[in-house]
Amino acid sequence: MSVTEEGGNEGEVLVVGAGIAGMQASLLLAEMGFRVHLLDRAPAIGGLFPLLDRTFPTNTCGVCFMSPTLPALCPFIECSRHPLIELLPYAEIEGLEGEPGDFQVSILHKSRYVNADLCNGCGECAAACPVEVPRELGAGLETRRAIYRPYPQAFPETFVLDMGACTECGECLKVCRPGAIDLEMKDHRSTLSAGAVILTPGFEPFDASLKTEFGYGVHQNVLTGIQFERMLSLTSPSLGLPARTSDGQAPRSLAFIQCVGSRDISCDRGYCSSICCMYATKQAMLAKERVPDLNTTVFHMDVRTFGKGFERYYERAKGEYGILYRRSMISRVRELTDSKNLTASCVDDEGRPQEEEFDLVVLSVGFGPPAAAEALAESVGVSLNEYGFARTEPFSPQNTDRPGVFVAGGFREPQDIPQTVVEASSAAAGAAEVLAGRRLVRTAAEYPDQRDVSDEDPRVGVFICRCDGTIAEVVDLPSVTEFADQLLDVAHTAQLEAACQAEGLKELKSTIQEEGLNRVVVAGCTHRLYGEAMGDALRQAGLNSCLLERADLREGCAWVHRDQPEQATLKARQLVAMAVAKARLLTPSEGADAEVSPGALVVGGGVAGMEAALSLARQGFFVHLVEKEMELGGNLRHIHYTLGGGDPQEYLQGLIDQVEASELITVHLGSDLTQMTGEPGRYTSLISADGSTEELVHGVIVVSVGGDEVEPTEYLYGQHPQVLTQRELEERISSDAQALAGVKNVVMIQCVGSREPDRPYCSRICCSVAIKNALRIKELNPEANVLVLFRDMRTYGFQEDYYRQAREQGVIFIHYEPEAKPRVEAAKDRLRVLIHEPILDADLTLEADLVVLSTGVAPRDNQGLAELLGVPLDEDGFFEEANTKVRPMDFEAVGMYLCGLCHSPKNSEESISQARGAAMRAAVMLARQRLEGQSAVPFVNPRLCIACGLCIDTCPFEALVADEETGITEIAPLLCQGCGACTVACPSGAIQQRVFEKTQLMAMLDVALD
Amino acid sequence: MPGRVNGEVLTFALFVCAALQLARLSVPATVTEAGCVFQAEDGSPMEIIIDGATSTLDLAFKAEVEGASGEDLSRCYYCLKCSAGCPSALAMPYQPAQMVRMVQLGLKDQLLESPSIWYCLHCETCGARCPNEISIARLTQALRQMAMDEKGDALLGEAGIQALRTLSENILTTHNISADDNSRRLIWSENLESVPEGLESKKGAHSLYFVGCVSSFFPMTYIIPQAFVQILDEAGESFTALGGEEWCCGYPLLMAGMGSRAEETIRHNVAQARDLGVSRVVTTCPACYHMWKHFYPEILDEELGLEVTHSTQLLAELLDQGRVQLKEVPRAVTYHDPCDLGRKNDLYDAPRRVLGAIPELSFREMSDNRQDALCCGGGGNVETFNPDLVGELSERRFQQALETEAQVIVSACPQCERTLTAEARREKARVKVMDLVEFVWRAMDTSE
Amino acid sequence: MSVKAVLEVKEGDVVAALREFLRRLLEAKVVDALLVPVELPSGDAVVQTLIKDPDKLANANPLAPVMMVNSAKLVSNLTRRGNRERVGVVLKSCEMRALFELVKLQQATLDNLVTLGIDCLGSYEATQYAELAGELDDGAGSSADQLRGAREGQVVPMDGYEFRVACQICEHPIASNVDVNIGLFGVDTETAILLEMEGEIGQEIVEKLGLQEGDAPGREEAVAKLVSGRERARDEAFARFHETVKDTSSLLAQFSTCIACHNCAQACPICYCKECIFETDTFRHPSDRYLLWADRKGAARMPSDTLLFQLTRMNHMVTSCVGCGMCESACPSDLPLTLMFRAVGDKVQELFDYLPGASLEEELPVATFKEDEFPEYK
Amino acid sequence: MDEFEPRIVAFLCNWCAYTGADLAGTSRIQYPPNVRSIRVMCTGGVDPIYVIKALLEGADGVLIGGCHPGDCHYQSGNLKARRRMAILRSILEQLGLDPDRVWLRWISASEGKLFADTITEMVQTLKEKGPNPMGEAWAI
Repeated sequence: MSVTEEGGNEGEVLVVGAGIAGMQASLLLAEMGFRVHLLDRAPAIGGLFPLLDRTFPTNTCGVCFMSPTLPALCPFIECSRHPLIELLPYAEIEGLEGEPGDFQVSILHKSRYVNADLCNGCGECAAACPVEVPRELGAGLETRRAIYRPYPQAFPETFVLDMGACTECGECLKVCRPGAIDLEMKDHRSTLSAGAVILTPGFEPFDASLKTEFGYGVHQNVLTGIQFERMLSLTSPSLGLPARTSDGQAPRSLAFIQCVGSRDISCDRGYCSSICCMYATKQAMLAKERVPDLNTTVFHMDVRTFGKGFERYYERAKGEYGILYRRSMISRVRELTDSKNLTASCVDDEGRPQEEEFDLVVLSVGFGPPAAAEALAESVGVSLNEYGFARTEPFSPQNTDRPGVFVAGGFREPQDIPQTVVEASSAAAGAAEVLAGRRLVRTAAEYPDQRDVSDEDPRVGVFICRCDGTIAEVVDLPSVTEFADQLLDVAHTAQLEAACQAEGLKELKSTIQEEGLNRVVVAGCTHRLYGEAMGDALRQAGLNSCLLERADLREGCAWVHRDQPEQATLKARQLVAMAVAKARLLTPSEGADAEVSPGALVVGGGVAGMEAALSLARQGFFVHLVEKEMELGGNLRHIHYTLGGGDPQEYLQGLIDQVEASELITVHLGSDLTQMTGEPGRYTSLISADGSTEELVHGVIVVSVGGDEVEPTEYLYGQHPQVLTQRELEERISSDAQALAGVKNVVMIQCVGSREPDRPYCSRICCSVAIKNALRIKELNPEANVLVLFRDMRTYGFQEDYYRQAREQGVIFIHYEPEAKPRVEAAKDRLRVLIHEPILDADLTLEADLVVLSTGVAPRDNQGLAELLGVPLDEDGFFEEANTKVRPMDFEAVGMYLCGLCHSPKNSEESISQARGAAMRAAVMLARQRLEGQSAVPFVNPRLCIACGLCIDTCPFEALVADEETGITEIAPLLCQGCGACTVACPSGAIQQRVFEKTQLMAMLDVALD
Repeated sequence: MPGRVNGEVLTFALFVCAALQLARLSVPATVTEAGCVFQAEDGSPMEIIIDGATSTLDLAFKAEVEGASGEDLSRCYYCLKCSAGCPSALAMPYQPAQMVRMVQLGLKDQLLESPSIWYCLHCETCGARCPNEISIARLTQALRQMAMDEKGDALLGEAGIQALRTLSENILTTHNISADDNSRRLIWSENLESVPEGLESKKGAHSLYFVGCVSSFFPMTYIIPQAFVQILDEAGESFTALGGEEWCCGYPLLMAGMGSRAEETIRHNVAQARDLGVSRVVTTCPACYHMWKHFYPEILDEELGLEVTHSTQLLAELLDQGRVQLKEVPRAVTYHDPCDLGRKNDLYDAPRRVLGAIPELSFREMSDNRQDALCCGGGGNVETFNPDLVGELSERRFQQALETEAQVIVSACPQCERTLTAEARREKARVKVMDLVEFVWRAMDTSE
Repeated sequence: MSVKAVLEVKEGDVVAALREFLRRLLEAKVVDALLVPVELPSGDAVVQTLIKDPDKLANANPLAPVMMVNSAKLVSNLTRRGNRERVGVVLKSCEMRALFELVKLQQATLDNLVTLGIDCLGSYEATQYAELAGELDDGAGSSADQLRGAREGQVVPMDGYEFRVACQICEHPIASNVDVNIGLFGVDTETAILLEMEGEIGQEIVEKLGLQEGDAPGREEAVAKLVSGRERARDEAFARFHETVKDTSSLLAQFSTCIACHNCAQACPICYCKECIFETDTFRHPSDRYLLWADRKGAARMPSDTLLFQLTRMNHMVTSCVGCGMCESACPSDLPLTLMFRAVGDKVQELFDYLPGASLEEELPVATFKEDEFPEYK
Repeated sequence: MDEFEPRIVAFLCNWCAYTGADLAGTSRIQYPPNVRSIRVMCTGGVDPIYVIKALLEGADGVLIGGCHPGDCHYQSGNLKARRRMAILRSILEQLGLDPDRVWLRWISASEGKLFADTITEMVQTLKEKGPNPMGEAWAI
C-alpha cells in the first residue's frame, strides 16, 4: 500500500501495551490511516495471549478474526507487517509532554544486546546458552535460556539477552554468525510525537503464593489457573494434556478454587476479576474433553457467568460435562504425603467441615494492575484508582483524566476478550477523534500497464534465493538450479543472494523484462514473507502479481531438515518442480474493488446510537440518526442515578445537545428504516416517517435499537401495587422524595425473567441495579430493612465494591436456588415473601412493604429489522454478532455494525464503549473509501454450470448468487474471501478459484511424487 | 443442610449438641409455623416470631455485637471458609458462618445460649483466611461477654460456665488463674543456681519480664522463666520482674466473657510497669504478649508508652547483637506456631531465625505452618467445655509434628507446651516438647 | 389425508385395467399429460412416452419388467425449467427416489407434477427383456405368475432369466412419497388393483373417477416377506463384493477394463452435470502431459484417469445413490458397478443416517455439515 | 535406499497449518523430509479429487492440515473438509483401500511442534504400513 497525506501533519498514535487491546487499537487506527507506534515493555508483542489457545465461550482461538481486514493471520503477524504500525518492543514510556493532538513522548528503549538489523533469528545463540530460567509465558512450567525469543512465533523475531540471567560466558557470541550480539549495547532514549495515546498495558495475575492456605508453591499438584491454562494449550510441553506435577499422570479428580486474589479485601483485592469463573469453566471443560473420566469440582461463592452466551456455557459445563459447582470456599489445601494428592477443606451440604481429596487443584487466580502501572501512570500523567487500575470518569469509560490519553482493556478493569476488543476499539475512536482530518489516504501505486500473457507460451523464470546462506548451507542450491533449468517451460534460472532485499527485487524485475518471462517462481522463504514486495516487482515489470509462485525452501525445507542435507536437496528440487508445474498454468487475476459510499446510517437514538453517531461525526463522517420515538434518549431516560456517580440525566442532555448541534448529524425522529438495498459499502435505505419517505445513501450502518426491561409475570407483579420492578422503584424514588415514606421493609428478588427456561441468559446488569437501589434506599432511610434474594450476585469488576458497601450498610443478602424460588403472598395490605435461608437451613417469612423485582433485559422485536438487513438474531432474539469473542461489534455482513442493548444486556458504560467501538469499526470502513476484494476469487464457466446451487449453499459469505433467469452462479467478488469451498462443492468444475485451479494443483501432484 | 434455627428455646447444657440434633428433627416443615416473620410497624423495631412466640428482632443486636467485637459482620458474603477451616466447627451446633448469619438476623437468644460460642479456640484461623477480614474469634469473644452479662442466670447451671465464673472470681481476687498465693509468683526461681540480681521489682531496669500465670504456677512450665532469666542474665540484659505485684494479664477474663471486669487488673499491671520505669515489657507467654500489645491500649484507650516484646523477638535481637553464643545441637527440630503469636501478631520469622542460628540443627516445618499452623487445642478456654475436642486437636497437631520426624517440638507458648506435652505423654512418643527459651538456653555456649 | 381405493380388474387383465385408469386420468383432466412406459410396436422394448392424447395409451404398459432409463432424469428434463401443465409420471421406486434427490439438487421440481408410483416386480436387462418378451403371458406385459407371486410377497424371474442385480437386492420395491401408488404386492390382481393416494390429488382422483374405496389386507405381510428376502440377498451380495474387492489389486482387477466411455455417468440419474468434469479441459490434458507421465514412470496407461474417474464420480454422488443400477446396465465393460455403489453407498449414507430420496427435508450430506460430528478428527 | 521412505503429500491451509509448518521451520524443529506441502487457502478448498489422485499416483499418505474447529478463517471450511474426508475415507475403506493413508489434522499457527510431530508420526505409521500398493500396481 502506498499512502499520501490527507491534510499535512499526519496523525500519529502511541499505543502502550501490545496485548489484545493494544493490537486491536493499533490495527484499527493503522487501517484507518494513522501512523501507530505500538510499544510494549516486553521484548515481543502479544501480551498474555500466547499462553492461550482456547478462549471462552467458543473454546476456540479465533483471534485472527480480530483484524479489521479479513481474512487475516494472527493479529501479531498483522501488526508486525502493517506498513503503518511501528513496533517498539522492550521499551518504556518515560514522559509525556504537550497537548492532545500534539504530544511529545520520551521513550526508554531497553537494550536487547542483540542488534535487530543483524539478527536473523536463527536461534543458534539460545541453543548454545547454558543458562536456563523460567520462561515468562510458560507460567513457570517451562524454561528459556538467558538469550532467547519469548516464544517461537514472537514478533519481532530478534532475540533478546536477559542480562539479569546472563553469566557472560560468551558461548552465544561464538555461535552467532551475523555477529548480532553486542554485550556493550546500552539502553537509549528517544522522543516521538503522537497526537493521542492509548494505554493498554493489560493486567497481571495474582501471586497465588500470597494465599498460603492453598499451598501454591509448596504442594506440587497445586497449580494456578494461568499454569493450567498453559498446560491445556496444545503448544505446551504436555501438548494440552492436564498432568500432575508430581508424577506427570493425568488427574482423575480436579478441583478449581475460585476467587484466589479476587473479592478479598484481606489481600487488597476487593474487586471481582470478572473472568475467572469463565476461564475455570472453560478449563474444566477442556480438561474433561482430554481426560474423559475426569471428575471436576469448582468451589465458588457465586458463579459469575454474566457475558453474552456465558450462562449457556455454564449450563453446558454442568449438564453436558458433569462439572460440579459447589458453593463453598476452601479454607485449606493439604498434601497427602504418599500420593501427593490434595485434600481441600470445604463444607458439606450441611455446612459442616469436610475434607475432599483431589489429584490436582487449580487456583483460579484473579488479576491485578500491571506491575508497572504506577510508573506508567506517573510518566503519562494519569490517575489510578484505589486498586491501581486506570481511573476513568463516569460515562466516558475510555477517557483518563488527561485529555488525549485513553485507556482500554485489563488496565481499566479486569475483563474478558470481547470487552477488551470493544474497549480497544472505543479507545481507538477516541484517538481518531482527536486526530480527525489527519489521516493518511491510500493511493494506488503507479505501475506500468500489464502485459497480456494469455497468448504467450509459458516462459517461467526460476529465482532461487540463497537467503544469505541460510538455505544454501543445507540445500545444494546449484544442483537445484541445474534441475530447475531442465523443467518444462523454464526459460531462465538464477540464484539470488536475498530475494527480499532491494537488490534481489531489482534483479527480479529486470530479469523478467530482459528475458521476457511471463511466469515467475521464487524459491526461498515461506510465501508468508515478502509476498507483497515480490508481487510488486512483478507488477513493476509489467506482469500481473498472480503470475508468481513460491517454493518454500527455507521454513519448509532447509530449516527442518538440517541434518539431512541430501534429502533436503531432493525435496527442494521437487518443491521447485511443483512450483514450476503450477506456475506454468497460472493466469492473471485482480481483486475487484468498489467505492464506499460516504456516511453512516445509525438506527436507534438511545445512548448507544447517539454515541456512535457523535463519534463518527467527530471523525468527519456524516450520519443519519434514525429514531423510532419522537425524542432521543432511549432507556437512559429512565435512569436517574448510577453506582459509579455521575448524573445520567445531565449526561444524556449533554449528549442530545451535542447530537442536535452537530452539523454532520441529521436526526430523523419518529422514523423507521423500511428498506435497505445495495451491497457492502454502498447501501440505499428508505426512511419513513409520518407517511413520507426519504431515500438515503450510506456506506455503513450501525444498529443500536436497544432493548427492554422484561415485564414480569410472576411474584404478584401487576396484581399488587407494592410489587414493582427496579426501574419503577427508581422512577418512584427519583420523582418523589416522599416516595418511600412509610416503607421500612423492602425485599428485592433477583433473576426475575433471567436464567429461566424461557430466557436462559443472564441479564448482567440486574445485580448492580439492585445494589444501586438498595444503597439509595439505605441512604434515604438508614433504618430501612433491605433484603436481596439472589441466585448468584454478579457484581463483576469494581461493582463488587458496591456489593460490599451494600452489605456494610446492612443490606441482607439471601441466596436461593432456582428449585426453591421465593414465594410472594399478599397478606391484607402487605406482602409476605417466603424464602428458604440456606446458611441456617431455615424457612423465613419476610413481611415487606415493597417487593422489588430485578427483571432482566429482553430484546425488542428485532425480527423485522433483522430480515430487512439480512442479519441474524441469536436464539434469545438479540442481534448476533459475527464472532462472540473478537468481533462483538460487527455483523458478518461487511459494513454493518451493532452496539448497545440490542446486542446483549449491558450497562450504560458498556453500551457507550461498544457504541464508540462500533463507530470506530464503521469509520475504518468509511475511511478506506474503496473496498478491495481478494485476488484469488472463483470464476464460473457458465457452459458447465448446471445451477444446482451447491456452491451457493456452501459459501459462508453469501458471495454467490444464482442468476434469476438461468440459475447459473454469479460471484460478488467483494464478498468473496477466497476460501475455495465452492470449488469443491461443484462436481463439474464449473466454478474454480484463481491461483488454485484444479489443473494447477493436479499438475503439482503430477510432479510431487516423482 | 446446616444446623437449623428452630423455635426451641435452647437450654444451655454442656452436651447440648446432641440435644440439638434431636430438636432439629422436630422442626415443622411448613414455612409459616417454623419460620421467622419480620414485621415492622412504622418506626417500631422489627419483631421476630418463632413458633408463634413473638420476640423482638433486635436490630440493635447486630450493632451491639459489631460494636463490642469491632468486627464488620455485615460484610460477610457466606463463602463458608470460616466454617470449612475452623478446627472446632465439627463440634459446634452452629458453625462459624451460621453464627454470623444469626447475628445478622438478630437471633440473639439462640446464639447466646449456644455452646458454639464457647467452643471457639480463638486460634484466628477464620480471621486469617476471611476475605472480608472478619474474625469469628472476636465475634465469640464479644458474644461470650454478652452471654455472661445477659444470660448469666440462665447459663449458671452449666458446669463449664460455673468453672469460668470460678476462674474469673479467682483472678479477680487472687490475681492469678490457679487461685494460688500471688506472692509466690517467683517460686520457679528458687531452684536456680544463681538468681539473677534484681529479679524482683528492680527500679530502672530496661526490661520488665512479665512471666504470666501459667509459667508462674504450673511446675511443668517453670523451666520457661528459669531458662529465660538465665539467658537474659547471660546476655547482660537489664531486666526485672514484678513478683507478687504481677497480676493475671486479664486474657482469661476476656475469654471467659468477663472482659468488662478486666480493667482493674490491667491498670494495675500497667501502673506497676510504669512505676518501675522500664522501657519495655517482655513476655514468654503469647497471650500475655497479645494482651499487652493490643488489648491493654484498646481497653485503656491510651498508648502505654512501653515497647512490648515477646521472648522470641528478644532472643532474635540478642542473637543479632551477638550477645548470645550458640553451640551445635545436632537434632531434628520442628516449630509449632502459637496462635496468639502467629496469626494474631504475625510473629513467624523471629523464632525460626533463632532456630536457624543454631549450628547443626536440622529444622523441619510441619505441613501446616506459619499462618496455616494448626492450633494445639489449648486456646479459648475450650478445655473447660470440651476436653475431648482439645484432645483431638492436640493429637492432630502432634501427629503433624511426628510426620516431620523431628526429635524436638519447639514452641513459644506455655499453653502450647502444656497441651503438646500432655499429648506426647499420651502417645508415649519419644519427642521432647520445649519452649524456645528452654531450647536456646540448652544450646547456649556458656562454657566461658 | 390418505385414501385407499380399488381399480376393478376385468378378466384378470391387469394391464388393461391400468391403461383404463390412465386414460381416465387424462380424460377427467386430472392430468394434462402422462409420462408412461409404452411398448414399441416390435414388442421387444418399452420406452417412456409423454402422452397427451388418451388414444395413444393403447400400448402403454407400466408393468413391463424392464427399465431402459431411470425416468427421474426424464422428469428432470420435463420440469427443470418449470412445468406449465399438470403432468402425471409413472415411476418405479428407484426412479421416484432419484427424482427426490434431483429436486434437492435443483434439477427438477414437483410443481404441477402428479407422481404415480407403481409397485416394482423387478426388471430385466433390456437385452434379456427383448428375448423374453414373447414368452410372457400378456404380450410384452408381466407374467401372470409374477403377479401371483407378488400377491404372496415373492417375485421370481422367469425360468432361465435373471433380474438386474439392482433389482435382486432392492429392498425398496414400493415407491414412497408419491401422490398415487399403484399397489400390486399383497393384492389379488385377478380382480382388483390397489390405489393408495395422498393429499388433495387423491381426493380429486377418487371423486373425478368415481373410485371405490377399498384395501388389500395381506399387503403389509407380503411386502415384509419380500423385503426380508431382498435384504438377505443384498447382504450376501455385499459379502461377495467385499470378498472380490478387498485390496488394491483386486480393485484394479475389477476396474482396469474401464474404457472411460462415461456411459455410467450418462445413465446415472444422480450424475446431473451438463458435462462431466472428466470431459472438460481439466482432464483433457495437453498432449505433452501424457508424454510427461510416460516419461516419469516409463509408461502411462491410456485411456488415463479411469480409476480416478470412477472414484471421483463415486465421491460426487454416492451419498445420493439410490441403487437403481443403471450404471451397470449401461457399462460396456460389465464393471460390477451396482454392487460397488450399493456397498459403498450404504456405508457412506449410514454416516449421515441419510436415505436418498426418503424426504425432501433432509439436507444433502454434501451440502451441509455439523459442528460436532466426526470427533475422531483431532 | 535400504528403508522404505513413505512419500506424503500435505494440503495445508494458508492460515493455520501452513503457518504452523512455518513455525516448525522458524523454531528449527526437525522432522522427516518425506512431505511435499501444497498450500491451499482453506481445507474447505481441498477437493477430494486431489487426495484420490495423490493416492492413485502412489502417494503413501496424504495429510490435510487445517485450523482447529471454530478457528477456520472462513468460518467452517475445516468442518466441510472434515465431512468430505469422512466420506472419502469411507469410500476407500469399502473398496479395500487403506483409509488410514489419509489424515486430517487440526494444526494451529502456533503449533509448529504439533506439525512436526504429526509428520514424524505419519512417517512412522506409513513405514509400518509399507508402500501404497497403488504406486506399483497402477504404474504397470
